[in-house]
Amino acid sequence: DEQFFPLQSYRVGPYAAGGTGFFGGFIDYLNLINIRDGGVNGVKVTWDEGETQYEVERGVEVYERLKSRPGTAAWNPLSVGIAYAMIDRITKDRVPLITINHGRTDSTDGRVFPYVFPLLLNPYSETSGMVNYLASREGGRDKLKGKKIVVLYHGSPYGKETIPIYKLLADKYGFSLEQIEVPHPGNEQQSQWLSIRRAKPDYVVLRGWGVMNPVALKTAQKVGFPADHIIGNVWSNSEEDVIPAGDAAKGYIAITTQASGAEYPVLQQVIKAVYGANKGNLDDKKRIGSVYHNLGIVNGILNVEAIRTAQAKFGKRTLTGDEVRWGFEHLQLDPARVEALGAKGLFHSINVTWDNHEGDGRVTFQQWDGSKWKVVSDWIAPDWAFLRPIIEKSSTAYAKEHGIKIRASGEDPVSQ
Amino acid sequence: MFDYQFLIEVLIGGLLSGVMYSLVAIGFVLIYKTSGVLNFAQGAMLLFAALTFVSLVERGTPFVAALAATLAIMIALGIAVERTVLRPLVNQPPITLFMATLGLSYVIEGAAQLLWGTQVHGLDIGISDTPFEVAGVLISRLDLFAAAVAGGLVALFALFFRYTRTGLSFRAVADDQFAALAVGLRLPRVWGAVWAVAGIVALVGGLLWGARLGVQFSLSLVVLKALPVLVLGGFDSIAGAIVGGLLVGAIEKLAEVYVGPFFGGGIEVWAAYVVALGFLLIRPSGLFGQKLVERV
Amino acid sequence: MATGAGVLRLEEGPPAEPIHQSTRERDSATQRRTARVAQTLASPALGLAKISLTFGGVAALRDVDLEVARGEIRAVIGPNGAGKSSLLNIVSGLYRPDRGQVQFGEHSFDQVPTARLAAHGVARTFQNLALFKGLSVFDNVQMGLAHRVRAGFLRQIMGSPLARRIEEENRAAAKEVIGFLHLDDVQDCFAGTLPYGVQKRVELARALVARPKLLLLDEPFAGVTLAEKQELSQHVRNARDSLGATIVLIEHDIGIVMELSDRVAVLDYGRKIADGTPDQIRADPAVIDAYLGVAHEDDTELAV
Amino acid sequence: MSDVLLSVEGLAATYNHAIRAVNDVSLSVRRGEIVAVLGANGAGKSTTLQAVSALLPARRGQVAGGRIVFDGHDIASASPAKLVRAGIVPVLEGRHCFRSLTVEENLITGAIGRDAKSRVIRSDLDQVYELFPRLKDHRGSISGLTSGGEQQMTAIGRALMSRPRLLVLDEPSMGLAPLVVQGIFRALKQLNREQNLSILIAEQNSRVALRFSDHAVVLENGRSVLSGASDALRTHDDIKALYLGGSPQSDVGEKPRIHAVAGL
Amino acid sequence: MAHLARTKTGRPTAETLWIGIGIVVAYGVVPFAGSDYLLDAVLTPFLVLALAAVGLNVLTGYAGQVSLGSAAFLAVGAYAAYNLHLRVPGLPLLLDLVLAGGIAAAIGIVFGLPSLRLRGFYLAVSTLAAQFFVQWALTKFGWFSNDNPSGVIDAPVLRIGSVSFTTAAERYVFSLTIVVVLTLLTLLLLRSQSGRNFIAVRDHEIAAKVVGVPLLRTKLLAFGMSSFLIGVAGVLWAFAYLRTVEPAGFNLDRSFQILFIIIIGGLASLRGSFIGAAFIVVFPLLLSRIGAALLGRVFDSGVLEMSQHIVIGALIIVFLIAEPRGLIALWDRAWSAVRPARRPTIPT
Ligand SMILES: Nc1ncnc2c1ncn2[C@@H]1O[C@H](COP(=O)(O)OP(=O)(O)OP(=O)(O)O)[C@@H](O)[C@H]1O
Ligand SMILES: Nc1ncnc2c1ncn2[C@@H]1O[C@H](COP(=O)(O)OP(=O)(O)OP(=O)(O)O)[C@@H](O)[C@H]1O
Ligand SMILES: [Mg+2]
Ligand SMILES: [Mg+2]
Repeated sequence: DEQFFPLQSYRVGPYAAGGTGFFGGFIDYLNLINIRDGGVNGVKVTWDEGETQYEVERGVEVYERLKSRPGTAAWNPLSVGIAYAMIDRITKDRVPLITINHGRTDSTDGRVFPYVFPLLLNPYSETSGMVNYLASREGGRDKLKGKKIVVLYHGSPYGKETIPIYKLLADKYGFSLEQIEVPHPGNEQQSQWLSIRRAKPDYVVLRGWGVMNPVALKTAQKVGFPADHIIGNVWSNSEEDVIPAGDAAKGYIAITTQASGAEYPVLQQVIKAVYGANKGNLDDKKRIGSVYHNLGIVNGILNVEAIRTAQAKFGKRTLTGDEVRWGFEHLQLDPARVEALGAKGLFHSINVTWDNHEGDGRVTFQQWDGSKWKVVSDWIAPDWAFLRPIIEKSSTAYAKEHGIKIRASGEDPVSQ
Repeated sequence: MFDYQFLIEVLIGGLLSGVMYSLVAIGFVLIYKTSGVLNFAQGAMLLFAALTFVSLVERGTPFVAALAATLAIMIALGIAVERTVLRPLVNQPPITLFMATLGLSYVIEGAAQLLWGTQVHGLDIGISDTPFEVAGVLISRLDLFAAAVAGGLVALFALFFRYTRTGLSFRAVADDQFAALAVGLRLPRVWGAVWAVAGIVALVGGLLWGARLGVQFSLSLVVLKALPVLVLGGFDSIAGAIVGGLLVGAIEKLAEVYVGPFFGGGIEVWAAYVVALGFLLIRPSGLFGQKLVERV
Repeated sequence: MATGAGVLRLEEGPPAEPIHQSTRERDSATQRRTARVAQTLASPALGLAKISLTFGGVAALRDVDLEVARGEIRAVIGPNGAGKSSLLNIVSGLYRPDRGQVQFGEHSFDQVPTARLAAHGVARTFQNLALFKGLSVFDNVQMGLAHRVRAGFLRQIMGSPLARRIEEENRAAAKEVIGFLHLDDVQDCFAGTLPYGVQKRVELARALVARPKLLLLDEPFAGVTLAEKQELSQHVRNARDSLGATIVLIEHDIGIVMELSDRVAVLDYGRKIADGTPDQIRADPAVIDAYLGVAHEDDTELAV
Repeated sequence: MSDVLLSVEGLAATYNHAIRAVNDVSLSVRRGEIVAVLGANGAGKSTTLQAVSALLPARRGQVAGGRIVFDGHDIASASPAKLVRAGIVPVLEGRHCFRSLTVEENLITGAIGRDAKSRVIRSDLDQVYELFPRLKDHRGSISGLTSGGEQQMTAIGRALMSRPRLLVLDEPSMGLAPLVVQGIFRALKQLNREQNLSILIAEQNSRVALRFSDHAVVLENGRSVLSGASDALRTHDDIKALYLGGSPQSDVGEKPRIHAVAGL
Repeated sequence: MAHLARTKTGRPTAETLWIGIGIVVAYGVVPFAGSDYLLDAVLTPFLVLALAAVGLNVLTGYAGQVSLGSAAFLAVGAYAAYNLHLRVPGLPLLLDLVLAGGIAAAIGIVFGLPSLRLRGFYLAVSTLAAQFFVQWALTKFGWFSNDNPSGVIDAPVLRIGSVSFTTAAERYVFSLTIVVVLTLLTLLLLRSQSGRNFIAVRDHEIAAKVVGVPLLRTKLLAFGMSSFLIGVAGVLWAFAYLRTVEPAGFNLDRSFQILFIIIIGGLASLRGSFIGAAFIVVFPLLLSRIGAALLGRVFDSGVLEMSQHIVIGALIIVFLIAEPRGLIALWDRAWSAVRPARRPTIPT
């Protein structure tokens, strides 16, 4: 028996660094499962890569090409655009779509999006986590009052997605807020940072992407803004974002759902079993344990554990997409289980349910010391209770627009 | 009250970013001047040069040796391009050549990444991007250095084109390749030389931009910043490249800071194009561009 | 003359001036000339008054007056750079004179509106080829009638009766001219690949197809073999005789000019230095000095 | 050393590997000789001349057969630049000036081709200006804006600046005033006599061409069908009829045919 | 439309015959024999890009105005159709399509105005203003995407009257029909006086003006027509192919891709647009399949992709050298070697 993962990877083009890291980590973990455990309960995991260059239509092409392969477990595109183009298709084909750390916020609502899983962190939770971190740095949420925060966002739909939620949080906590756009690709930010300098904010939140991140750090240095008051979001938190900035990045802080570093047991096993057998996916071994690589590893853990969960119910065999969905909807990894998986400290925990497809991931903050990331905070919980109604408002609107019936329970979404 | 200090800061910041655009634009101008074609591979060459250099350095080559090696490679590239692309396409319409440079950019980009990988590299060229303050205005050392380099290049090329016969033959080749052949100009040499020089300019631009952006794929996108510079200054004017660069930089930043807020920001991407367009309607071949010679 | 038969027939209404097909002998031609000249002052087909044109200091034309009578073949000759082409460019509105007026019939212009030129019945050829290289010869010729097509593009696509009728008419006209000018063999070839001489012929066809009232020819016979020159000049003459076209001709082949034209104006350094019948011009010492040289036949004496 | 400077044997040429423009052309130019190429429009004169100057590839044309020998060397694979340095200098049909360069700059480019010193250039320039006073007046004008005849003068002057040994002229008299034509031919004849300049010339103005040249070749449909001393050809009846315009009855409605000549 | 099938002499040509056969196969065989993958991921994008290329060819190939902003008009078409559908209840799909094309045409005309003054690369670079402005506006103003936080739009179900097109084959047939009809209409336009005017303006603007071609109208017609076609292609791209699109999908690369198609296929040749589109869609897929099959075990997908990049770039250069007039000329030459030469008529 085999369980198949079609991979819409991107190893070329502007986002190649992220793609090689993430898919490298994912494949490394799948390899580990096969080598170390002989598969998930004896079911081998297989995969096939299709290069997308991060382009939607190439992603769709790969989808159409690979979708009919038997035993497809789940899709993991790591691209908002591709994910969007797939929502209708995977819903029709009844295979889960995993958008770890990215994707539509409202797809958290499993009642409306039964097959979409923005695992660990959606953009709103990320925003809330950020603000909670700043509050903790200031010594409490009440201390945010009167503070000034600038959000510097990438001029794309991704960048703009959190504009309203930042506004809500600003109103709620009473900090003043300015949101400034950096046009794509973001290789010039002189005017934005001059405006920031004039605004004299306490913090700058960097909601960047690709080349925008190092340029932001460099330009911040040019206008004399301290790096340790710049907080990067989840797509501004990798080594690739800071290394090009050189010294300017020293002290920069970024959010993450998974710590970096190779000291975690699971990574050590990957190094030994996979790289030892010369089956490692990364060309450059120095990148083992980097942010994107670890995200790939965590993504691998979540996918494999979802299969394991589903196998417990449906039997140790090749599962259908719907059965894997069931597995994801019951994916409960508490800290103890995470530790058993050798990932204690790598990520905190997850508890996905049929209606909460994010699974309430916690975030932590890491600081760049010039050569590596160091965790500088506890695992912080976003304000889920505050966010849930907002998400539901959006998802029910979507359901109405598209004529989707809202699920009332975790049963098979189609048979209802 | 209007904040003049800030205005000046924005203006200077804009002018200095503009110089960085000029660095890229010069490469375009050189090639346009000798073949009448917009070389879309300039961005790829920039990436290739910077990537080669940084990879050599990371593999332990001393700075100067890496620089020399990259220089040699860029010259070889220029000559190779002449052999394989330009020579067979002599006397073809500009759009055909334009397309060929697009194909070329595929080849160069692919080769660069294949050779050196897709990782993101930091690049330290020994000039820090830290600011110092002059009358309350922060100025970065790297910017100043870039300005000096751009100025130097422009002066060099301008003198070259004005006072040497090679300059004259460059212009002749761009005008009419068929006639150039007929009078015995050695097109292969002219093109080989120019592409090699464009390669060197790409290296200079690549290093300076790489120091700011990091050496990564996005480096090839800086060409988009150079295009409005070209139309504003004139495709075939070296001086235009620098004046255009300054103008574009200033326009962009002032527009973003003072006009942007009315649109919700982010207008930088097109502001320069729109201004350049408005300007072109008055002078259809840019500030310093050669006017179209056409009579019946 | 035997060749008359092969040239454009008249299809449209009567020409502006009665034509005496029968009187072909030289004397009667001279008579006609005088008659035309007399008529000039009454209503010239084209009048240029005090035209001056400079290009950044270089005076291309200075105070040039020129009158062209209806139905006349009017040659303009002069040394290279004398301003002949510039004159035509002014008449076709491509240059705007610094001073002076251009008069077509009763219309008078500071600058002639080029876009309406064809509609006014003016056609021209160019000194350096100005064909549409990417169109077939047939289509090039048909382009001479572009101004006639008034149907909007939707009607053209849908083939409305009006659009179709015009298209058919234009095709027929083009076909006819192509037949007369012996371009049938090449009518489907791209114009750009043809030999120089043939391209010149296509240009003439493009100008003739519109049956212009005023035809401006800028060195139409350059690069054409001698025999063909004779033939083409017949066509030019017949454009006048059968269509009643008025023709302004610039040409350096002085033999042709003298044979073909009713009156000749001579420009030198932008000034008109002589104006008169071919015989007068041939004898004018100023013209000989500036332009013709001693041997004005083609048999240039080369033995020095 | 043979006294044949250029010989073309059985030349065949195509465009785009498809359209055959020249089938079988043979001609030769001796040192110090002037050879005229005559033929109707489309006979293949320009193609032949461009083949001699190695310019066909730039127009996507190819030499498909035959040999071209210059000064004892087969020049089939030589580059145009090399040929110019060897002394074959073309004046192209349709002028082809560098439009945006001034007249004087155009002339100077002719000298760059042979890597001349500036002093030599100066004196050569003066000679060209002497031949074409009109150009002197317009030395600073953008050549693309000058009159047709001025451009033609510029093109010829530019070629002379290269100090050719074999000047290849494609319709040099086109668009030039009679006086200027006389002047040019006189000057070329003089160069021919004094400096032993050889000339290959295609010319529609056959009377002038036959008077001017020592030898002539007649092309028809891409073949050389007749050749001989110009004096002899001048009195040849068919040549008279077709190229000198002397025939009284020829129906101009018919396209000129030269089969009768070919049969001779 | 009967006059389409005839040449000047009134006889149907071999070419018409081939087109006829092609259409019969495209309708009669492909939808039944093709797999979903072939229909959805290869043929539909091929058709849509071919239509866009036909549009750009009208402007660049025929009328000689180089544009680098085609993707902008794709985007305008897509977003216009989406908004019309959303905001005008009950609007029939075909009308929606035409209106969206019309809006693209209107915007195209606005951005075409500079063409009256600008030439060559100056104009080309100026069209980038359209490219960046449109993309910016679509991202900036949430209204265009019905305030979707990600700027993404979802396509409605394609429905004409009571017939709906939901399967891959149905969507393919829908696209095919639109593309065929519009291509034929374009062909008619190009064979009419307007088509000749385009070429005249391209080849010699002054001469065109002298013979009475209305320059302003002709250029704007070219911009309008071209943007209309590209706009409709944009609708198909969004509604029939991807079914959800974001503004980032219409970036400069897409514009270049379309320009690529027409130059590689052959400027001023509609057949060339199709051949070029086939090349650009199919060839990379083929290459990556072959690469993966042969070398997939040895190299990772990144290396393969990069090598493909190089191969495609090199091929483009090789093709241009072999025949600067594009694949279609290469094809015609090969064809005429087999069959006796045809004289060129108006190139299509
Ligand atoms: N670039 C080209 N592509 C295709 N065919 C061409 C090309 N140039 C010339 N030809 C063809 O080659 C043949 C010979 O042309 P060529 O120009 O050599 O004639 P020519 O004798 O110089 O005529 P002319 O006296 O009119 O200048 C003609 O049939 C012409 O159509
Ligand atoms: N657009 C222009 N810009 C600058 N100078 C011009 C322009 N047009 C013409 N001239 C100049 O005006 C003068 C007259 O040129 P024109 O072309 O009218 O001469 P021409 O009589 O036709 O000569 P040819 O017999 O050589 O064709 C020339 O000296 C030319 O350089
Ligand atoms: Mg003239
Ligand atoms: Mg010729």
